[in-house]
Parts: sequence; C-alpha cells; structure tokens
Amino acid sequence: MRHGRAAKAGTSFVQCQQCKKTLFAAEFETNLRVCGHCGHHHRLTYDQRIRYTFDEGSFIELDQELRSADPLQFPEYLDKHAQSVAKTGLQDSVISGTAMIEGIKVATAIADFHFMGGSMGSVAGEKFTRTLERAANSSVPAVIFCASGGARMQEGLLSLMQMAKTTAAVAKCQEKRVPYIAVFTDPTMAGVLASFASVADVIIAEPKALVGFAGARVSKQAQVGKAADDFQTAEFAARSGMIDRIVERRDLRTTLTNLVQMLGAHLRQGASVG
Amino acid sequence: MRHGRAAKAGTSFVQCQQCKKTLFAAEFETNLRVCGHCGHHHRLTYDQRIRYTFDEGSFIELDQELRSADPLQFPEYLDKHAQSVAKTGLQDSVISGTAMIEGIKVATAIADFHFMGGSMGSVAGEKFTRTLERAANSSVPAVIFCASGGARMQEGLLSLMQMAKTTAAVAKCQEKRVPYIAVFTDPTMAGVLASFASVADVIIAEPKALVGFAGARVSKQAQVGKAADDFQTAEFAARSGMIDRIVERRDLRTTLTNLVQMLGAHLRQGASVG
Amino acid sequence: MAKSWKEWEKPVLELDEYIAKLKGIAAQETNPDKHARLAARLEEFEKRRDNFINIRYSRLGPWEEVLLARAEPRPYTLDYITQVFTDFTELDGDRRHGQDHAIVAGPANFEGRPVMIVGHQKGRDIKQRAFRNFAMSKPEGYRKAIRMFDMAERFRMPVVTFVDTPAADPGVESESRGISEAIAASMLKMFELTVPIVSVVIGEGGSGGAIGIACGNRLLMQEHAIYSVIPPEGCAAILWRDADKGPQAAAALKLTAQSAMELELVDEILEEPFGGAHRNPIEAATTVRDAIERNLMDLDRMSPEELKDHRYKRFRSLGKLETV
Amino acid sequence: MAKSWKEWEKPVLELDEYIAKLKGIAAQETNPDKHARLAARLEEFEKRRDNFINIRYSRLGPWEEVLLARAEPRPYTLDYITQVFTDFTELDGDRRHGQDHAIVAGPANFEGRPVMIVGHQKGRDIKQRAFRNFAMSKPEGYRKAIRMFDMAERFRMPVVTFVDTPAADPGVESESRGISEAIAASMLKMFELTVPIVSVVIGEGGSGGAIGIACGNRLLMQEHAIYSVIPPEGCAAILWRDADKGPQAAAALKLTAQSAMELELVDEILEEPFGGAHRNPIEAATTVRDAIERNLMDLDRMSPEELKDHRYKRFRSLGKLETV
Ligand SMILES: [Zn+2]
Ligand SMILES: [Zn+2]
Repeated sequence: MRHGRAAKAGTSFVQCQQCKKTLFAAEFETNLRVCGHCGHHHRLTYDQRIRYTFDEGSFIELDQELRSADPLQFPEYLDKHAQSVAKTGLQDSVISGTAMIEGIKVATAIADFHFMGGSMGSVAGEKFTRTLERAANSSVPAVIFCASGGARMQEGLLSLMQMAKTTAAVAKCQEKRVPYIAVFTDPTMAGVLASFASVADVIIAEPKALVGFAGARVSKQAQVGKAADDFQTAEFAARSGMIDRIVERRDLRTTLTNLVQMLGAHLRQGASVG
Repeated sequence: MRHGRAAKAGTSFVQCQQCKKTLFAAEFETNLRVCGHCGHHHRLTYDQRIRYTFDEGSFIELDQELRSADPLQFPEYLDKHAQSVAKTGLQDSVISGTAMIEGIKVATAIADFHFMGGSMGSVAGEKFTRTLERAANSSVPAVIFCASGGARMQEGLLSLMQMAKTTAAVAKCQEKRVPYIAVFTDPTMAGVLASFASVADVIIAEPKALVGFAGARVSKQAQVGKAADDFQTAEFAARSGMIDRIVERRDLRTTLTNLVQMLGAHLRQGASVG
Repeated sequence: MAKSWKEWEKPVLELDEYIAKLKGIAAQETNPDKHARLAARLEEFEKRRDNFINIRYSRLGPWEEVLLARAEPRPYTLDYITQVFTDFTELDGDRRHGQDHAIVAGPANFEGRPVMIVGHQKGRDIKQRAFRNFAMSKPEGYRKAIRMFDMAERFRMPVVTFVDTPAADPGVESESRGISEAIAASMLKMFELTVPIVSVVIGEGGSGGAIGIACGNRLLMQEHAIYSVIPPEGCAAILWRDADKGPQAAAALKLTAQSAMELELVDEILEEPFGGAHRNPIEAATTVRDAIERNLMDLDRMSPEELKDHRYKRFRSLGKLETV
Repeated sequence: MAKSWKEWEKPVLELDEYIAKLKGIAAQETNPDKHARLAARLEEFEKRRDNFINIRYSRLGPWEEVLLARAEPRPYTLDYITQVFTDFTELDGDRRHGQDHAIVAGPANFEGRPVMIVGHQKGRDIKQRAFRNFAMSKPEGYRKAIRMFDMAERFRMPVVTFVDTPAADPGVESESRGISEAIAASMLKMFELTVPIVSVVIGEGGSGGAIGIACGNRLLMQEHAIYSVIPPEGCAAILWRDADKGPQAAAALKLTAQSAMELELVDEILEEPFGGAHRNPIEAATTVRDAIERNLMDLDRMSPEELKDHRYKRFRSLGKLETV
C-alpha cells in the first residue's frame, strides 16, 4: 500500500497508517501526507516527492534509457521486477534528473521504496552516480532522496559494487566543491546507508524514518535488552551524531532552499563571473 | 627525586619508586631504568633519554639561545624557574635539536618533567614549534618526547597560545609529508596532550604513563564510581583508540627506527634523486 | 569580594527593580501632576543608577571582569547569531558518536554572503544550562566543528567562531573519546583552511576548550570578555591551595581583554554598551556585526594561500621570550 | 549437505590423521623391512588422500567454496603479513573511540619498499575469535583504516588490503557509533588516494564489511575465496524463509571467485595450493606475494593522478544493465 489507505473505496477519506485515525483525503494531501493527528510521515511516491519539493514543473527526468538486466539469472528476479514495474509505473527504484528549488538548479535523484523496497542494483547505482557526477560536472548542488532496504540481492556482487561506485562519485562532488545533501526518508538502510548516503555534506531526515545498517532480523537480535526504544530511527541516528537535522516535511523545502543557496553560493558566483 | 632513589649514599643500589624493591644500580641502568621486578618505567632526564634513544653522540642541541621571560610578572615565577634551572641544569623544560636513529636523521625535542613539571611556556612552545618546522623544512621525520603536566600557568595566555602555535607547526609537517612521531612518557597531560602531542601521525606511549586532559583534582572528581582503574593511563588511552602502540623502553629504539625508516622513506628517496 | 556576578551587581539590580516598579506605577497614573512627579523621580533614579554604573565600570578589576564575563544575562552565541545573521541553519552531529549541544554550528547569511558559524553555547536557565552542559564541549563538539570547517573550506565560506566556555568537558566520557585529540584536531583543521576566519571571544575564553575553536586570522575580544589558560579558581587552588583566592589569581593571570591586548594576543577589543553587553544586547550585536564585517572585508583582500599563511604567522609569532 | 568446513572435509581430515599416525610409527621403526612396509603403506595412503582431494577439489560447488572460504585453518591476514612482509609495525586506534582488533593495520616493508597494510583478522581458537570479534569490524576499525590510508597518501606508500570478514559488526554499539558512515567514509577515502592500492580477498568477502576496505586499483581473489552482497544463509532466509537453504542461495548469488571473474569484477584469481591454501600456507603466501609485486609494478607506471582516475574508472564501470 503506497500511502494512507482509502478508508472506503470512492470516498474522500484515508486512514493513517500509524494511528489508524480517519483523515480527510484533501487535508491529508494539503498536509503533504503527514497525519494531522499523530504527525506520521507517510511514505511518498517519487512523483509526490517531486511535487512537494521542487519548483512546479521544473523536474526534468534524465537517464530514462536505463533498464535492469538479470545478470545472475537470479531466481524469480524478472518476475518480481516486472511486478514492481506494473505497480509503480517506474522502470526501477530510482528516478534521476535536474530540478529547480526556489530558482536554484540542482541535480537530483529520488528513490521510491514501492519499487522492490527501493533496493539498489545496477540501475539505481548508475542513476545515483550520474546524479552526483552531473552535480560535479555542471557545478550545481546534488539533492538525493534515499528510501531503500539496501543493496539488491538479486544482482549479487554487482549490487555490492554500486556501494563503491556511488561513493566514488561523492568523492568527485567533494573534489569539485559541490554541496551534496542527502534526505533520509523512511526507510534508509544497509547498502544505501553504508555508501553514498552517509557521506553527504548535510544529512536531513524525516521524523521517525527507519535508519540503520543491519536488517530488521539482525538488529532485533542485537537490540535485546540493550538498545533504546527508538533504535534505528532518525531520532536515534541524530542523537548518535549521524544526521544534521530532522526536518518535518512541511519545512523541508525551506531547509533545502537555505542549504543549496548558502553552500552552493560560491558555484553561482563563479558561474556569473566566468 | 629524578629517578630510582639511592638506597644509601655511596652504595651501588637504588630503590624502585613503584614496588620499593632494592635494585643493583648497574643493572637498573642496563635496564634503561626499568625495574626488573615490577617493570616500572622510571622517569628519565633529557640526557638519559637521548642516550637511550639516539645513535651515540649524534644529538646536536639547537635553540640553546632561548630563555624564559616573565612577561606577566607572575608571583614567584622567577624563583621557581631559577630553582628548576639549578636542579636540572636545563634552561627550560624542553631541549631540541637533531639526532640520528640507526643512521636516519630526525628533528627531535625532549621534554624533561623535572623542570617545572615539564610545563609548556613560550620557550617550550617555541622549541616544539622549531623542531616541527625543522622537520618540515629539511624533510626529515620529527620525533618528540612528551613529558608535561600541561601549559605553564605562570605565562598565562601566552602559554595557552603555545597550544595553537605548536599545532600549527604540525599542519606544516603534514603539508610537507613529513612523518611526526610523538612518544608519550609519564606524564603527558592537559595543554600538551590537547595540542601538538595528540595529532602526531603515530603515537607511542611508555607503559603506565599518565595520559589525560584534566588535572588530577578534576579527574578524580569525575572518576568517582565511573572510570576504569587505569583511567588516565597509557593503557586506558590505547583502549580508547588514542595511542598506536604501548612500547616497552627496551623496544622503543627499534620501533622508532622502523617507523622513521618506513614512513620517511619517500623523503630520503626524493633527496637521493633530487 | 563578590563570588558571582549577581552578588556583585546587586546594587544595580536593586535599582533596576525599583525603576521598573516606578515605571509601572507611572504608566497607570492618570493624574498629570502625580505623573510628572513620578517621572521626575524616575529620572532621578535612572541617573543615580547610571552614575553608579559609571563609577563602577570605569574601574573594573580583573575579578570583576571574570564575574562580568560569566554573567547569566550576558548575550550568548545564539543571541548574536539571531541579531547578526539570517537563515542560520543549525547542523548537528560529529558523524562519529553524538551531538554536542555545548557547541552550535551551521551556515548563515551575513551581509549578503554565506558564512559558517561555530560557537560555544551557554544556557540561561537551569534546564538550558544542563542541556548545554554549561558550554563545556565534549569531543563530539570539536569534531562537529571540524566537519563545519571542512565544509567552509570546500564551499569557500568565511568562518566566524564565537568563544564562550569555562573549559572543555573534563569528564570520564570525554577522556575516553579523546577530548584532547578533538581539541588539537580542531585547531589543526583551522590552520589548514584557506578561507578567512574571525574569532570573537564574547564571554569566557576558557583555556583549551576555548582555543580549540579560536585559531582565527583575527581574534576579537569583547570589552568584558576574559581569556585565560586556567580558571582563576583553579590557579589559586594550585598556587595557594585556596580556590577562594580567585581574585588574586585573576590579577596574576592577566586574563582581561585589556591585558590580552597589551600582550599583543588579540587584534581588537569590541567596546560594550554602557554597563555591559547585557544592558543593551542589540547595541552589543551591532558592534560585533560591524567588527566582523570590517575584519572580513580586510581579509577578503588576501588570496586563499595568503590567508592560510597569515593565520600561521599570526600564531607562530606568539610567545614572549629572551635570547642570549 | 555439510554445514561447516570441518564436516565437509572430514574424510580428508581422517586420512590426514591416519597418515600422521603412520609417520609417527615409521619414524620410530628401526627394522628396515618393517620400515619399508610402513613407508609403502604411507605412500599408498598419501596417494589415496591426494586422489580424494583431487577429485573433490576439481568439482567444487558454490557452497563448498563458502565452506572453504570460512575454513578455520585457512591462512589469515596476519599469516600473510608474516610470510610476505618484514618489519610490520602494527598501529592501533581510531583516535576517536577505540581500538578494533577485527582489523589489523600498519606499515611494513615489501620487497624493499614500505607499504601500508590494512586487513580483517580472524581468530583461530575460541579466545582469539572473541578477541577478533570474528573479524566483524566496528566503526573504529574502518576509522583506523582511514587513518592509515591518510598516512599512506601523505607518505607516498602503496596500500595493500586483505579482505576476510563475514560482515561488519551489526550490533547496537556499532549502529550508535555509525558503522554505515564508517564504511562509507573508508571507501570515500580510498577513492581520494593517489597511491596504488591492491586489495586481496583471502577468505570471506562479506558485503559492506568487505567492500569498506576493498576499493583498490586491483582486486585479487584467492581461488577459494568468496565475495558476496549478503551471506548465503541470510539470502536464503529472506528468499525462502529458510536459512538452511544456504547452498541454493550460494549458487544463486554467484559468489565464487570464478563467478566474480566472469562478471568482470575482479582482476585476477590467485591459484591456491593443492587442496586449498591451508594445506600449504607458504606456497599460498608466495602466490600472494608474487601477485602483489606484479600488480604494484604495473601500477607504479601510473602517475598519482592516473592512479586515482584509474580507481575511479574501475569502479565507475561496474554494473550490468541495458539501455533502450
Ligand atoms: Zn496518524
Ligand atoms: Zn619495581
């Protein structure tokens, strides 16, 4: 289920996935799919995220030509992949391109958890990498929305290598003095967290987003009697010094605007001079 | 008392400061002033340290012209200073120069705790700084023996500024790709620890050396019921990831030789080529 | 000898209180005659207070400067951030272990350009003081600062640091996470930067904890700020085994802005409003803003490499000694 | 299906044991005739064992490779360091929080030149395994690695990394100190280096924990090493909710050196001695040394910037996808 479930088909009500309260669909949408009762930030699809974040109509999709292969001929991979394509209308878990935020151009990639749990295989890795390279090469900030269970098992070692590949692209951004901002949305885990996501210049997280290295099974074993109640949440990660700010969705656009404006000012100055 | 106390004047025995056992003076000296019973590493004077560390006769003292002033006209400073001069034969708590270790030239500074607790004022700060600059400018490794209770209170803010000054010189070493090895001897504390000492490329400590930020009084308050038994020792600091190796005195020369040979190889290569 | 600012400032505070009361009464008084009398009385007491302040503040000793530097109502880093900058976006965390609330940091806009801010932050009430750990930063504070310095360098942003701490946190946890290394590494990073750095001591410049973020191209001190290698009480305890001899130690340590200037360790003393920064925080902030602007404009004339060299040479020259 | 190397290797281990016993008897036998008979018998059994090994090792499946990669007597990083390098000076600590015994690191001499070594370290007995945390590194291990990479860069030393870990440590403490950040930062640092890096997978290449120190210009894999995005048991648990289906998952994951070679992810497979590296550690070390030397000589031809570019391009090109 992609977002707040329709309370009854055809009505204008939805139900909060967290507190289960019934919400007006229109108000829920105005609230950027944040529950007015409990504040739960519902997961977004890529198109909702684009609409909520960027200047209207400014997103230009790139890298559309990329398609997953099945290099390992992994059991059931093609079927699962096809199901996700049908469900989401996406070709893979990430879309990438450029967009404007308050008139400032950025390179961006948005992961959609609804596509195979946002897992990172060769296509997602390539899109993240191209986004970061695009930022580095055209001297604009990079803004990446993470949402992933981790590396895509079905592409085996090729998926693992995407961790190195995307991280290498972060090094390019740093070399070119281009700011890179990662937004951790629910969930940002494992192979994505342990690569390009965690070495962003600034890391913003949505409230209560799941953020962690080890999968749920492993972490639950580890958690017994030791971990805080909010273990593997954005709040825990922030307390542990891993996140710069937890920002409510309604403030996200302003925060991102301030950051790309201030951290990227030297790039625009250079552009206007040179 | 500078080292193992003579058990009786004129005899060839000394007493271990730690276990209080009586030791043959000759054996104690052969053991580099480490107790044969309990392994206690007695504090060394600068001349003992030089003898135990460097190729025989290779140490050349520099910066001898530097003398302390009393810029604050601090109560009793001149008296205390004069007493230390009389006691140790040193002009201040640090001597600096160049030396060879297994034929490899190094810039070096040796702090002597017996001079006003090895405290760092303008002279010590200047000597540490010159040692590091000497290393950076002549492309030889720096080896600094630390022994200090901290900054020299009697020179006030000028002493505090030595923390920044010496640390700035470490930046020069890094810029010039010159390895800098610090040896923490008993004690290495406060203003010295919190400046050039802690940002060495490699940190070696002698066993059981006192190593800590806060003075004994403060730390004892903090320690109550919380800290490990070996709080503020080299062993605690090593467990906390702050020290590379705890090395017994008899192995120190070999360890230093290996480090200056390996980490400084590129400098000698450059020199032979250029 | 007063032991706290509140104790020392008591006569003024009492006059303040009485004046406030008179003002309240005058505001409600509708009879013009009575109102005029109240106004006259108000004026007299304000004059009396100002005279009192005038006399006291014209001959402050080192210990009074200590009390004033520690005064609770004194403006803190976030007060200056609010007054002097816009769009401050606080960034948290050291990406290692934790978030330190004793140091605040992040980018902000200053006179049309982005700068990076790092500053110690005190708390004004009991809860805030605990939250801020009395502005005693732990290793994660300095490591957060390093992260900010690193971004400032990469994104070509000038750095402004505000210094206001009694000392770095001396606890067991701080030792075990390397408070010494963190302070040293923060200084080291500052010496690597090729962007301008202006440091302002706005209250207590407490030894290593202070200098860890105070290695700027320019070091400014507010008139009633102090900067010391050791807290005077600690110094007294060591020298005379009597922590109550803080005032004597304060004198010996030469920790006032004036002394620091005489020792050629600071570049500018920033004059404070009549009666101290806390009596007119907006005026104090204006002075701070002007000083930052003036110094940044000056530093703007240097190339990146010159800025780094300048900073090196500035600190390289510090120390007073003799040669034979 | 065997679940451990010991179980799978049992027939060989029994033959080994019997042969060792025979050798002992033969050594004490003074009668020449009896000795000759024993020698013949010994030869026969050695032949039998070698034949057995020959047959088994010529058709190893992915699961057997997993068992072999995890085999306790397999040489570990410190074994290779002892055999291949001299003057290894282990350096400890991350200068942040702690010392991680799951990763060993430090400079050593290699064929007349200093290099920097970083490698996962397993333990052979129960005590050592606990001490080494089963080679599952915590954040401090990767941060120590970063410190070494940094020195290698500054002091122009080639880097050699040995990869042998089931995974990074997944515990609560590791999460709270940022295991993800530590792994990512270690990779990032490797991509910044302008000195040659050769990485050798000598046992288990366990997902993020492995790749955190495996971003070399060259990636070499020993014949019986594995490299996988997820442990096969974990994969089976997710795919089929049955961790016992490890062998099927091992096949699906294509985690053998041979598969990695076919996927063009590794540069060389290092042949192991007959019956696996553990049957002749010195021969295995010789192969590893030769490979490191060969690859470093190759990389020596590149300039610092070329080395960095080469590493970037090497990883940049990884991935299999289609375009429409
Ligand atoms: Zn709700
Ligand atoms: Zn003894």
